[in-house]
Amino acid sequence: MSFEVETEAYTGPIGLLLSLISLQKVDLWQLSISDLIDAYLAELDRMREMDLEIATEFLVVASALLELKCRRLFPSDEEELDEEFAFFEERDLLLARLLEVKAYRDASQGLVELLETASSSVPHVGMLDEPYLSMMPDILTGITPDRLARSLNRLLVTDSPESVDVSHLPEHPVAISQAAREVLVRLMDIRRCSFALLMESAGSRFEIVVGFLAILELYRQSRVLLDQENSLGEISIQWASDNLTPDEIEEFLEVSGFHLGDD
Amino acid sequence: MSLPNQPMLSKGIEAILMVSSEPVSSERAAEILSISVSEFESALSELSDFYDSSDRGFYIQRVGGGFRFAARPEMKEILEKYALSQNPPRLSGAVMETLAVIAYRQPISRAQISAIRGVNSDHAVKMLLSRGYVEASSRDTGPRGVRYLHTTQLFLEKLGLFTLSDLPKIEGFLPGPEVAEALEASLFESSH
Amino acid sequence: MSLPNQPMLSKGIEAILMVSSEPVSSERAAEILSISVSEFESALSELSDFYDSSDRGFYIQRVGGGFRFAARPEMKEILEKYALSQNPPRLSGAVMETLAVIAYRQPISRAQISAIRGVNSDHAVKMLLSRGYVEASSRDTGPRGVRYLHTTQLFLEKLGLFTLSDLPKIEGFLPGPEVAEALEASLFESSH
Repeated sequence: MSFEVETEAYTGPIGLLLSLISLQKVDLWQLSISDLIDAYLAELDRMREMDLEIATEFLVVASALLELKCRRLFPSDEEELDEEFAFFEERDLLLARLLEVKAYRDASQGLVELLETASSSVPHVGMLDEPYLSMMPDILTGITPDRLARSLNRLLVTDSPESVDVSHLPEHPVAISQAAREVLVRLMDIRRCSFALLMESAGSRFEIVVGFLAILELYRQSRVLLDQENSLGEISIQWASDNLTPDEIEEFLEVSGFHLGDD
Repeated sequence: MSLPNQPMLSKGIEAILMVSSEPVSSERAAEILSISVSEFESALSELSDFYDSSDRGFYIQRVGGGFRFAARPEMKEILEKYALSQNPPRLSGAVMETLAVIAYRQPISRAQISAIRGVNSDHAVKMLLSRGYVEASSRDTGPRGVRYLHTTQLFLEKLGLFTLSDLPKIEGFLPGPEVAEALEASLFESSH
Repeated sequence: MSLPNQPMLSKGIEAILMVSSEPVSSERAAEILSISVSEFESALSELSDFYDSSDRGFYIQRVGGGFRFAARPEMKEILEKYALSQNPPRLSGAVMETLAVIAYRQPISRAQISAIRGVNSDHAVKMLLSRGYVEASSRDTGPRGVRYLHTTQLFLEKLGLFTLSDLPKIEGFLPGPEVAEALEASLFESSH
């Protein structure tokens, strides 16, 4: 059972992408991935059975779209490119990628046929008898117990612990100690401030998160008081330290271990 | 060294093929028989013709960079009765697709495979490794110690190929202009 | 049931002998070919005579209660050169994995090994038996007379181990005999 989408020109996994885009009249650039998932789930529901192959096809399509959307959302430095030109470039990239995936998929069918044809030919597996057998070089030469164990581990360990690739995450120079220092310096003057106001100058969500963590840490050390009237309401932050000079703040930060968060 | 006469030569070839557990290359066989590769190949092809014309139940199969004896495919029925049709479970579409990517793009890293297929392919790669169709070679090691995968001798044998260049050309699988145009048209429409 | 004509019969015998890894008994071969044992034996002896008279490099050897193809003893010189030209010694991944399964889960039957590995392991086992790294013990005999395999003293020596308990610990879970048998049963079902 396969998720066959029938269009006039094409049937198959890439047709899935196209039909989802065209049948729903979704503009590729306005496409909401959640709409795509809804459509997909509706299709699954219709089939009443989860099919791994179909799920895989869906993921291929969804990841291609996500990649495109990401490129759209985060233009490169050379974004002064003509809008239309950029569009053509993205469309061609998607096209090339879809064609490549389809080529490998069709080629795999060719490999299946080769396998099947070849399996009808049963090979003769000969073996030398003694005394010739013992003349052959020993096959365990260079095999260590560790290699043996590794071989078995490859067979048995289905979910080998893999490290999560975080290379796509931006490296931010924002450290909690730095944020805490800024919060303290500001509160020293104005004594009381809302979280929103404090984060006004934050350039990214990441900085806001760091700022929030810094305030939580300051609260834990009783340097500030926090107040929030209702859930999701405004958070108010109040200075709870005695007047400290910048030098004293520096010293406090040292003592409180904020410097450890640096780098 | 004198050249063995023809019957002696074919006897030698038969003895070698009979004791081999894997395909024997022309180079190795020629060396054992103390003849040149071309002499070996012509003797082998004569022997192969003899098996074909005398309608034997076996033949000389050219596979995996060498030669071996194999039962003729037309004897399938008898071999099935002999319970040799113990084919391993079929590989799923995802695994076969991964195998195709590796076969045509080797050497290639796991990450590159996943990038091409658009999905994590580690499970499929593991399956292929355990079947012995692909292996991670230490000689093909990329930056940061990334190990590259390539197909094995067993892969060639299982597919009945002599060398990798006998793989069907990938160009043959590239969708034709109609498909590309239809795709392009749909992409174009949907985005405008 | 009609008797296959003579050429067809010898073709069948050749195919069976060519793919057997063990000597084939007359009874088994006759059954596969749907003929009587005496019909099989007379066809076999005719075939055997043909190999002798046409001076082939192999012959039909009567051994261990059955028949098999073997290289002619007079090919001694070539077989020696073949044995010595085997280089580089390379333990295939399949054989290594099979050896590892036996080492860590002994005593274990062939079927259990195949079940754990997910692929038929008979050839790998045969290779290991022939090299003396594992052996089938008569003391470890399971239900239905299944013989269990275990590693030998030679295996320990080759790996530089004093006892089996010196093997490195493994991370994964190696299925016990019950699980391996259940796996085996399900594999068997799914292939029929």
